[in-house]
Amino acid sequence: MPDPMADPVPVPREARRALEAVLMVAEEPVDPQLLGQLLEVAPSRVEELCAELAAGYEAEGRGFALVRVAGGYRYQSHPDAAPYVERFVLEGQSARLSGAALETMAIVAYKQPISRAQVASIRGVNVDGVMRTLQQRGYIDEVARDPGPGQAVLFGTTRAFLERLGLDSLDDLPSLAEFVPGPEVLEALEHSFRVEPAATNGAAPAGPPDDQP
Amino acid sequence: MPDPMADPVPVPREARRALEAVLMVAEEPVDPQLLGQLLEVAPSRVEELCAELAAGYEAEGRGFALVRVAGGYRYQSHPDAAPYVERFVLEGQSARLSGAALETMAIVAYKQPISRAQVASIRGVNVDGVMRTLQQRGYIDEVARDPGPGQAVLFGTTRAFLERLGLDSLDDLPSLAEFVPGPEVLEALEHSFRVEPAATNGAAPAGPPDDQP
Amino acid sequence: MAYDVQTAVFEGPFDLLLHLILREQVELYDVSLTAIVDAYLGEVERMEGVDLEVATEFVLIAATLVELKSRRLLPGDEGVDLDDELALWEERDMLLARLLEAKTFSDAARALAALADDAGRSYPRVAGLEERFAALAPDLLEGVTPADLRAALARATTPRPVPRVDVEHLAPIRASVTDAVAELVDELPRVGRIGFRSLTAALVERLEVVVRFLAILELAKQGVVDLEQADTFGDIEVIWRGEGAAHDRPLLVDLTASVDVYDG
Repeated sequence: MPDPMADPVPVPREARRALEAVLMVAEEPVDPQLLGQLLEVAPSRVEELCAELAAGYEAEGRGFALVRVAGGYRYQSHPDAAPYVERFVLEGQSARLSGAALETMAIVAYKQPISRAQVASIRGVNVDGVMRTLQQRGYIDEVARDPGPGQAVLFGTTRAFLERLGLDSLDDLPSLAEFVPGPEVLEALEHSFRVEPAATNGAAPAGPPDDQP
Repeated sequence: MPDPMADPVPVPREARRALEAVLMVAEEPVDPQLLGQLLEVAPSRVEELCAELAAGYEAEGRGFALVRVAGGYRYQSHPDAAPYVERFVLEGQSARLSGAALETMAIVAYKQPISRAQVASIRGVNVDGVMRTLQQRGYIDEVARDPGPGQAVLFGTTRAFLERLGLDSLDDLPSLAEFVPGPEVLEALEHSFRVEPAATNGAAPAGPPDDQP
Repeated sequence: MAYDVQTAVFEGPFDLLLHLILREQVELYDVSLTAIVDAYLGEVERMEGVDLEVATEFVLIAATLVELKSRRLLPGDEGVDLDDELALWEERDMLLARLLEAKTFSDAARALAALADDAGRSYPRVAGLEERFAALAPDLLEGVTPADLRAALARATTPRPVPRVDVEHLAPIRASVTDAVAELVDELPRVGRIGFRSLTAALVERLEVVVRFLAILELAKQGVVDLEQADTFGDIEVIWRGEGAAHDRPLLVDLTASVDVYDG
């Protein structure tokens, strides 16, 4: 196969590397303005660099493309490879929400409208990825803006969510009042108050550490 | 700047395109088995193709890398571009782990499956809070129940743990044998814990056992 | 006594002991145990809130050290029970093994931290599917019921129980101080409830006080006495519960289980 371009990427190495790295990890299209700030070049230069990069990928027959969409640049799969991506979506994606994702879903359902940061603070972890997936799947959506200083985006559940769960309205969500703590909660509480010794041999004594996990 | 490789990607165009496209839309490392299924080639062939692709990116000085981690392949930003990416990813996604968290994680990693009580016994401190934090952050999870009388919950590390450490599998953990203290440490400890009783009253090693400093 | 333990944050008794022995090269038997206890209490005070597990673990280890030390101070071999002697060796070996294990994992943790630091310089691509493929994706809520959702919320919002210092249960410690135990079992049923200070007022030697203390801890572990301490450094109340008491209640699995490690 002849190489279509002897030197496919005339973009300066450092700038190209920075652009490729940032665009690779970005979750949304990145504004050229912001890219310019990161690279310390003018936005117009960013546009040039991105156009050259995109042309390079196309010439090399890559499976991904760098496109300008929604006011910014992002990587996406090349249209020619769509059949593979479709098969991947159908065959490769896990068809169930993980426990963590379900918890996030539940928090939004019961506490809406709620900001991403509020969900994160309840879960104690970053929830950006999960929230994005839930939004992509149409279960949650932006419903309002926090009137406070940050003007944070507030999320709520969608009609599709209600349909999937067979609910008529949010009022049909099971009431929390009748919730009884599970055994693990009671156990945890008990442990924190009672520390009596067990007469059994509990933990294995500390022999020489095992080599293998 | 001369191009390091005239034909940087000897991988067949179609297979390369499919791989690049699928990996670009994946949210998690993709199992070579699944990739093989999509491309209709053997998983071992997928490994070859990915290795060649990865070497190609590296040789071309790309800002992204194709790596094998947590049992699959994924794109990630190149470590050399870290300064740019860090400026872009405003909230430090990978907040540093505390010493307590790391030690607890190490014990779980090497001794899994292991109960909370066993971890506490090795660390000599209550680990409930740390274990819960690690579980919330997704690095450890409940993997089984002790068949013994207490039916204690047993914990193990997760895929996210492997990803956090950049490991492909638990086999890639450094061998625990490397960390077993050397003879000089053992000697120092033993020296401190001599048990021989003072045979006579001569040369008593210390005053009363509980004298004030 | 020049230990400076003000600089590092210690993660528990093993950490502190290792520090004292290895980094400070302290000859434990040549110094006062009080100094070690003080150093430790200083650490505990700097922690946010005292953790009962931490405190208990340290008392346990301190008791072993006291016993090791007292044994060395006893003249000659006469009167030393061979079983006790073996038990003591076992305890010493156990303590050594645990310290070695603690050190092994603290070094392993450092290696993991280095791996995490390296890996942390790269960020994964997580952008996911483009919109045009979203319709193909399987329904993630398949099989999820409203009740599942409520249970998930409960899991997510359950507060972590805050560890509480409960001095009443301080002390599940065993020490091979058989004679003192026998005396106490004879004495305590008659008085029912007595302060530790009164209980030891007649004793002359500090060592005797220490041994009595260990004996009381042993009784507490067996559940025949209860201990109460109203405030830090306050007098410890010893309450006789009776020898049958230990069997009247269900045994709870001890969190650390480490206590059992020291059983002879």
